Amino acid sequence: MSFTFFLKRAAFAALALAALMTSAFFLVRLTGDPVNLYLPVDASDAAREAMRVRLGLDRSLPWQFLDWAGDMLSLDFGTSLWHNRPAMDVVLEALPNTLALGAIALTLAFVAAVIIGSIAAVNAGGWIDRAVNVLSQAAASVPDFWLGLMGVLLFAVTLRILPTSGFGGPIYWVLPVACLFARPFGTLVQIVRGSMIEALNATFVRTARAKGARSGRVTFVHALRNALLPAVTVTGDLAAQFAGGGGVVEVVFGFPGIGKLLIDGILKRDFAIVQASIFAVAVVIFFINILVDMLYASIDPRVRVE
Amino acid sequence: ADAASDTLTVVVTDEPKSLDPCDTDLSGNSRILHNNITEALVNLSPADGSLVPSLATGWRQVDELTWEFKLRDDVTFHDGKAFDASAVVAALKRAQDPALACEVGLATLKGVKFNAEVVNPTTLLIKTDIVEPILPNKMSAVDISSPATPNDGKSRSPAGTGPYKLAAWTPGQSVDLVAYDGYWGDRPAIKNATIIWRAESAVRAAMVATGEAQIAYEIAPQDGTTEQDHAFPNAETSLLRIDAEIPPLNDKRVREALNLAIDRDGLVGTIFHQDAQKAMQAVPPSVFGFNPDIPGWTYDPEKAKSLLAAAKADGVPVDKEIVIYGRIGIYPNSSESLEAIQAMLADAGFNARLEMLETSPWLKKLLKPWDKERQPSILQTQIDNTEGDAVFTLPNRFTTDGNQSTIADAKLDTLIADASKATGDERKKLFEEAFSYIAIDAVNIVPLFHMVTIARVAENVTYTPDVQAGNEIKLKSISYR
Amino acid sequence: MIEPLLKVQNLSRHFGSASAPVRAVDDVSFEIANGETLGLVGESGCGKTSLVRTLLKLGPATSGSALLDGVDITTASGRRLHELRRKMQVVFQDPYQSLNPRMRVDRLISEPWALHPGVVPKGSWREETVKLLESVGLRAEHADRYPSEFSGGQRQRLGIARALALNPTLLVCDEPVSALDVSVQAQVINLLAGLRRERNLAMLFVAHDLAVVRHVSDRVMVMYLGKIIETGPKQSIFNAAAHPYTQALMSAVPTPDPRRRAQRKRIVLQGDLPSPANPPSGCRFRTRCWKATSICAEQEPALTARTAARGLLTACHHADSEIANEIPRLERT
Amino acid sequence: MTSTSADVLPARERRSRRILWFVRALTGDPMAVAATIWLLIVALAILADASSLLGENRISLKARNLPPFDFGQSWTLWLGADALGRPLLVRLIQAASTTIGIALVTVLTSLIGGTLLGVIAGYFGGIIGNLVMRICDIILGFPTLLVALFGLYLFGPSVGNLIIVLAVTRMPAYIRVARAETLEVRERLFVDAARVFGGGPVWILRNHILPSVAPTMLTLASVNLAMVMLFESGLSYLGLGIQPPSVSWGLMVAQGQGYLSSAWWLGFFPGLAVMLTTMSFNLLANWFRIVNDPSQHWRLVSRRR
Amino acid sequence: MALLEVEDLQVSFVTAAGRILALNGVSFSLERGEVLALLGESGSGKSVTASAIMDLVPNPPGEINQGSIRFDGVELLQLSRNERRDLCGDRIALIFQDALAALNPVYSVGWQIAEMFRIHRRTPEGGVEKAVIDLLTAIGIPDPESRARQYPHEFSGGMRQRIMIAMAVALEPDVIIADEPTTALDVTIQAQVVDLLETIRKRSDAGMIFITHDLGVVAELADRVAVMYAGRVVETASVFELFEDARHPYSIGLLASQLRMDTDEDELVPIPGSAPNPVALPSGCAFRTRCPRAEGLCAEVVPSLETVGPGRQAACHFPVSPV
Ligand SMILES: Nc1ncnc2c1ncn2[C@@H]1O[C@H](COP(=O)(O)OP(=O)(O)OP(=O)(O)O)[C@@H](O)[C@H]1O
Ligand SMILES: Nc1ncnc2c1ncn2[C@@H]1O[C@H](COP(=O)(O)OP(=O)(O)OP(=O)(O)O)[C@@H](O)[C@H]1O
Ligand SMILES: [Mg+2]
Ligand SMILES: [Mg+2]
Repeated sequence: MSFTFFLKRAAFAALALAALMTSAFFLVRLTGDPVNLYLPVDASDAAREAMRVRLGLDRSLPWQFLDWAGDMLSLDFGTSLWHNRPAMDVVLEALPNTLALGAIALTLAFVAAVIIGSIAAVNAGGWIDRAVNVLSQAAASVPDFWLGLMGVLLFAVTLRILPTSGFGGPIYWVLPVACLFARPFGTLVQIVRGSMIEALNATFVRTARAKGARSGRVTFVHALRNALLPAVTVTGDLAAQFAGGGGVVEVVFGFPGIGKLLIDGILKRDFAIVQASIFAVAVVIFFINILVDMLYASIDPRVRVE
Repeated sequence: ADAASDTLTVVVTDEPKSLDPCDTDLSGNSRILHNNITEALVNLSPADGSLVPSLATGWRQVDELTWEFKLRDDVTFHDGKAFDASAVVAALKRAQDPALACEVGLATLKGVKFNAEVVNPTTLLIKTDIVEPILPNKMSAVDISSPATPNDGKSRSPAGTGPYKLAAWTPGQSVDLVAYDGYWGDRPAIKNATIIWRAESAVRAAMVATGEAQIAYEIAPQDGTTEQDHAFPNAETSLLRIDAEIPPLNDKRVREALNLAIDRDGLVGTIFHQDAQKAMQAVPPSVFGFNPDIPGWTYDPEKAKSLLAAAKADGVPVDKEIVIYGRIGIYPNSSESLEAIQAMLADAGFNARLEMLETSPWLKKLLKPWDKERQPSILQTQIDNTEGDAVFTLPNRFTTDGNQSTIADAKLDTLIADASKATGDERKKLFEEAFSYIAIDAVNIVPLFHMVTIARVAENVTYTPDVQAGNEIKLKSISYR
Repeated sequence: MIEPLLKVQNLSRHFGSASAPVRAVDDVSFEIANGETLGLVGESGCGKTSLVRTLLKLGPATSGSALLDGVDITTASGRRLHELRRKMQVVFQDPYQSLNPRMRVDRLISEPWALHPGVVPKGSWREETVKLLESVGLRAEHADRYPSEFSGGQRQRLGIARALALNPTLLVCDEPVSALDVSVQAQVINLLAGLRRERNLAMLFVAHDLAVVRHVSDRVMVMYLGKIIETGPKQSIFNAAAHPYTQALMSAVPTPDPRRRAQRKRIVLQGDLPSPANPPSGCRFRTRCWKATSICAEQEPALTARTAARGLLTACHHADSEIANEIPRLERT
Repeated sequence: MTSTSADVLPARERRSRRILWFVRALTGDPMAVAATIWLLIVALAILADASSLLGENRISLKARNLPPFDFGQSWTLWLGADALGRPLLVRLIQAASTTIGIALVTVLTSLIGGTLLGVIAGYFGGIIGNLVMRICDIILGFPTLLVALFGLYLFGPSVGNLIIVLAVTRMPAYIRVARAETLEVRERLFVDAARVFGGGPVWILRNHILPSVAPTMLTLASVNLAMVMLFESGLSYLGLGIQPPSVSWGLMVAQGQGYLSSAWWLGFFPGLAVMLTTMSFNLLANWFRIVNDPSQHWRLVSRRR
Repeated sequence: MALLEVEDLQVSFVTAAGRILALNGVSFSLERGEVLALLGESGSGKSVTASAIMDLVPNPPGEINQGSIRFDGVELLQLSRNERRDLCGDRIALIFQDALAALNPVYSVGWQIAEMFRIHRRTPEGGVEKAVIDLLTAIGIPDPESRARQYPHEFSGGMRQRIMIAMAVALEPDVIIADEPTTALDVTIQAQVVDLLETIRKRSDAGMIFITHDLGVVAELADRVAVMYAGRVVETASVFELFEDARHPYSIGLLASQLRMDTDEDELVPIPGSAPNPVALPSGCAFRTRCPRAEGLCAEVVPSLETVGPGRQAACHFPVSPV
């Protein structure tokens, strides 16, 4: 991918980001005023008004917007009401956790799905295929939060081999990763299996057989690379979703990631946090998309034409 | 945890919002700070609510508007600054600084101007602009932080005089405390304490079971059934606030019927913990001004029906839909309790609909101003009174000007105003009268229970939570067996 | 002189940006008289379909005009276009794609009537459908089936029946038999020839198979890279073609007679069709032409009569020169 | 050549043959059979509930958290009772109507809206098309959960709003697919043919494009049905979706979370129901795809020999 | 003994509509250095025959029910999977109709040709590279070094087909099976490709099965012809005999319906009707419903492939008598 192409995309993404942030600005403000949440119920009206003035919420929305836009341009995302700290600091603490969690779960899911999906496709119609099909459908259909709760019940509360929740060493990652793994895994197996079956029936695979290639070579050299594209696309989409946080799963496990931060931010009307998170997530998604495109081009030369 | 028996892990519901000593009105903050990191001039006795010395050794009322405090002289803050009268002056000033919007200033100290003067390093005068008969009680909520605490924003690294100092606050994960070597009082048995937070009661309970934590607070009743679970009254009273201005709820018979329709005995021991006390008024018995003579409501759906019928005969629109506004997670099982109550009201002939709200919209319903055209409603709420005096409960909720008050009754207004200014037995009598008036004449609440909190304590730890455990973890009183 | 049915003048169709256009059809002029069949041949990608689509107003003309009965197709719109559409119908190449697989035959055939109310009253649609089906050799009960239930040849008959529904005066056939099986091709060609006779249809018959064109056309037009390089009556083209490309094209068609394979003189062209986005200068065929000289690179040959053959117009500088005996064969490596 | 010219069957016969083929194809896939049975059970349960055959399920605090599999009790209590003593089975059935009802209405809304918008954007392109696609991009730029959070906070968590929010967040997927399909179908020869006959845009959209796009959209919808159910459950779990006293499977899991260690069945069964139903929809969608793809037919029939 | 002998081959497919006998007893043989044209309409089973020889019949849904395929005296159907694979590409090569689909889109053309050597030979890498360049040069690709690094989509249709040919002949196989290698090409390109194929084949004196439905190409190229109809070989003859003196009514019909450039006769005689539905083939002779000579017997007895002259056979109860 050429540099100018990258710049063009970046410019386009910046425009989209501006639109996104603007809509986010108005949307969060429409969710209501944080003042009541941040003052004791017994606080006086004067105190409430004072806080509104302090936060600039007394001014008309267009003025607030201009102010905010100015801050944004100087990359000032404001101070978190709840954390009493610069919002971007808080976001940047949470983001790596989420990214690590998503990356681990997705990588595992992708690798496992490619292997298992390929095996199923090679044995299409056989009992292995059917077993894989049922298993992956189940994995694709399981609500992640429920899986999390049941995992806690079984492994933490009953068997006591894993911690219930929290954040720390590798052992704390097992259950959250497992929960986030399930659905991508199920979906990807289905996709790999489908595109592998298609690839295995493609004429070029028949060519490879006619050339005398044995089944391992046919499957993993000729068919797989062609079958990978849809899986990469879906993984990219999933990665973009995960960048927004493992949402519910993070809540279940009290995992300090961006998803939990966002949900808390909205519950607590912490505008700065919400906006900073959206910004950070959008930037991450931009890079994920670039990465996916690069992967795409390296897998399929037909995509290289800009 | 057993290996490092000088370390204790406590699990609470939420991460503290700040660790600023002037925010100790938030229980999440004060649990970590109060009497662990920072201390106040006086403490309230958990037994009877009486005042006991803390950083102040003695106090007296000099005149109507002036109190004098004698301070300890052997105390230093965690940051090495000496504790003296000027530190108290600074802390009090900081707590009332409108720019900081301290919780203590906005709630406990609200409406009164406190001016402190240094007499000498161990003597302090506090003057008020109006009569403040319970000034020492209020001072029990004002934690004294080091004079070096910055004034331009809330602090995340408090320095106090308490037995523990802050070791680390890892946002999103934990707050770590370590025993302070220079503490003026007895050395605590536990050297290191870690406070972590989990939103789910079941998880918190499980963590003590699995050894991930030694103390877990706010266990839901269904989990709080083992030997390790201790229930303690937490100074909260749950109730339903009736919006008595909107028909049909403006008819007293209808409001009485609401009270009669609820089977409090059925709720206790199931949805509410069995140690919860049926309430007749808005404050628990430990509060100064509590009226023990108010009769409790008995469950009598038949009578409720007949009251409704009578009201209906007089043209009261009793069939109008009444909304029950609940708040998600206000206490354990809060929505179950309202589902049950809604069913009970329906059985008694009410047309009630339940609406569960998240905190922010719920606050909109709780606080004035309200829409003129609003639907008749009752609102789930709970009132806490840790300061131990009725004045912290009544004016805002039951006077015409109160920002959460659904009642506008001149007689009650004067009663409460007089009581607030009075002292001693007079004060007590007037407050009792006010509570009785609310419960029997005004009937604008459906009192439910004086609530309990359940804490789960690991078997190898000695700790018995008391009535103040909702707001403090007295770490220095805890030890391993 | 009577006006021709279709008169195309300097018609061009370019794709892509104006700065670097793909000249799919470049400055093409021809005429079709009433009842006449004009065959159009050319290699894949030479612009046949683009020309057809422009004539059918499925895409805009870049420049030039095409008058059908005196009305310019390229500028017509609204009612006038709608009227034009009645007179001019099309049979597409791919019978599998040109019939909506989700429509039953009766609906497919009556679609033109629904769009042109008044041609056939709704009450007699069924009757007329059956008549049309029978005229293309299908049966009445076929009206209730879906296209997928027909064979390729039958589908192409459906396509023809539908094209005839509005009783057009000009039928444009874009490779109507290329996708069909050998034995079926003959059926469809016979059908088209018969219909043409019965209805006095004028046809523009596009194909890349010279044998097919030879069978149906009165006149033939050869296209190369967006240009018409030779045109003339069938006899002249097939017996006295003067353009090297036409000659090569004809010699490349294999003859189904094994006895003759030894004596055949086959011209095997070198290389592929150049890109229409960047055509060679001068004569477009020069890059593959064995007669090419320097003039071919400099000057574009005009389409004019260059030999004695009756009515034959050729766009080649060397049309009359006799260097054709140096016909190359593919190098044997 | 796919000719079947030999014998012409009357329409009715062909239809019944087709039905027969569907039945045969279904029995060729045991998982699809299982999925069908499960969905039928769910549908019957919903019907029974709607016609109030199950009777009332009164709160009975004495029966609070009654454990499951006590077959001595009335059958409604075989899956235990919930925190208010209501039979869990009956609650599950009530929740089924909400969960599946919401999923159906949502999918229908986004299917119709998304298809129309996508087809229009694809067929006309230009400014309208671009505008539609850019709005899609923005919606997709927000994490899905966030759009839902915003929507529900803005408009309050009611069933209607939940449906709107879910439909809006799902709509871009439909728009994109419908647009892509339209771009492809638009170039098909039969569309050109219709234009040569004089068909205008509306005619072509209605008679050619929409019917051609429909099968893909329906497949997408069937997969989305499952996704929406999961999503609604997730939102209800966060306290944003269905509010008590209404009940949905997701909400039941959420409420069951408080009883994780004291009454596991409260959260277990509704989660299981979500999973089985989602899986059934997915399996059937899968099966449907194979049935409609002749190149995969052998999967369904080969084992019948 | 012939180089390749196919006898009574039967292949079936399971489809939604029912079981299809794609091949219903196909027999023919191929000598070394001979070009055998497999002629027939679409769906007559030409490609399936090629697949069966190359062990490419997808299973499921396809299955070889009976028959034998002998190559160089070895019964292929009795070999193991991997033994068959080793033969393919090395000694028997296949060229597909649609080169764009048949080349792997994600690997460079050079890589795909080189793979032949990697699979079957232990040629050192440098040698492989050289061999690839030589092959590309041989098929007339200009600038072979850089073209070898390009991908199939960067080539024109004719070039792609030539690359397919290069790949097939890379190891100088004994038998080349070309499945309609020119059908998708223009006449001018078709001439290029046919020329190339003949040149290369002659060089190694390989036998070739040339699958087509174009009588012109057959006349140009073939030594012998096997005409297929509905999964059977209905006639085999030398190319001259077939064009001048076909015996089977279907062969005759096919010849009559062919458009030709060399005669001016105006009326084409198509075969009436259309190809039979493979699920419900007519009883007896599959062609009888379209056959002008059909009689009662044809509906009852399937005609077997009988010798009707020296070196030629026909499957017809009432073959056209010799001229
Ligand atoms: N929509 C389009 N955009 C850009 N280029 C096009 C378009 N349609 C056709 N072309 C180009 O115009 C040229 C002529 O194409 P056209 O389809 O008219 O050829 P043709 O003679 O009909 O070929 P064939 O025999 O393969 O049908 C080709 O080079 C093609 O790539
Ligand atoms: N994978 C398959 N599944 C089902 N049926 C098949 C399959 N492959 C081939 N057939 C059937 O076998 C028969 C013969 O097909 P084959 O491809 O050999 O025809 P062909 O003579 O090569 O035709 P064409 O000229 O179109 O290539 C056809 O009826 C076809 O439908
Ligand atoms: Mg064309
Ligand atoms: Mg074939």
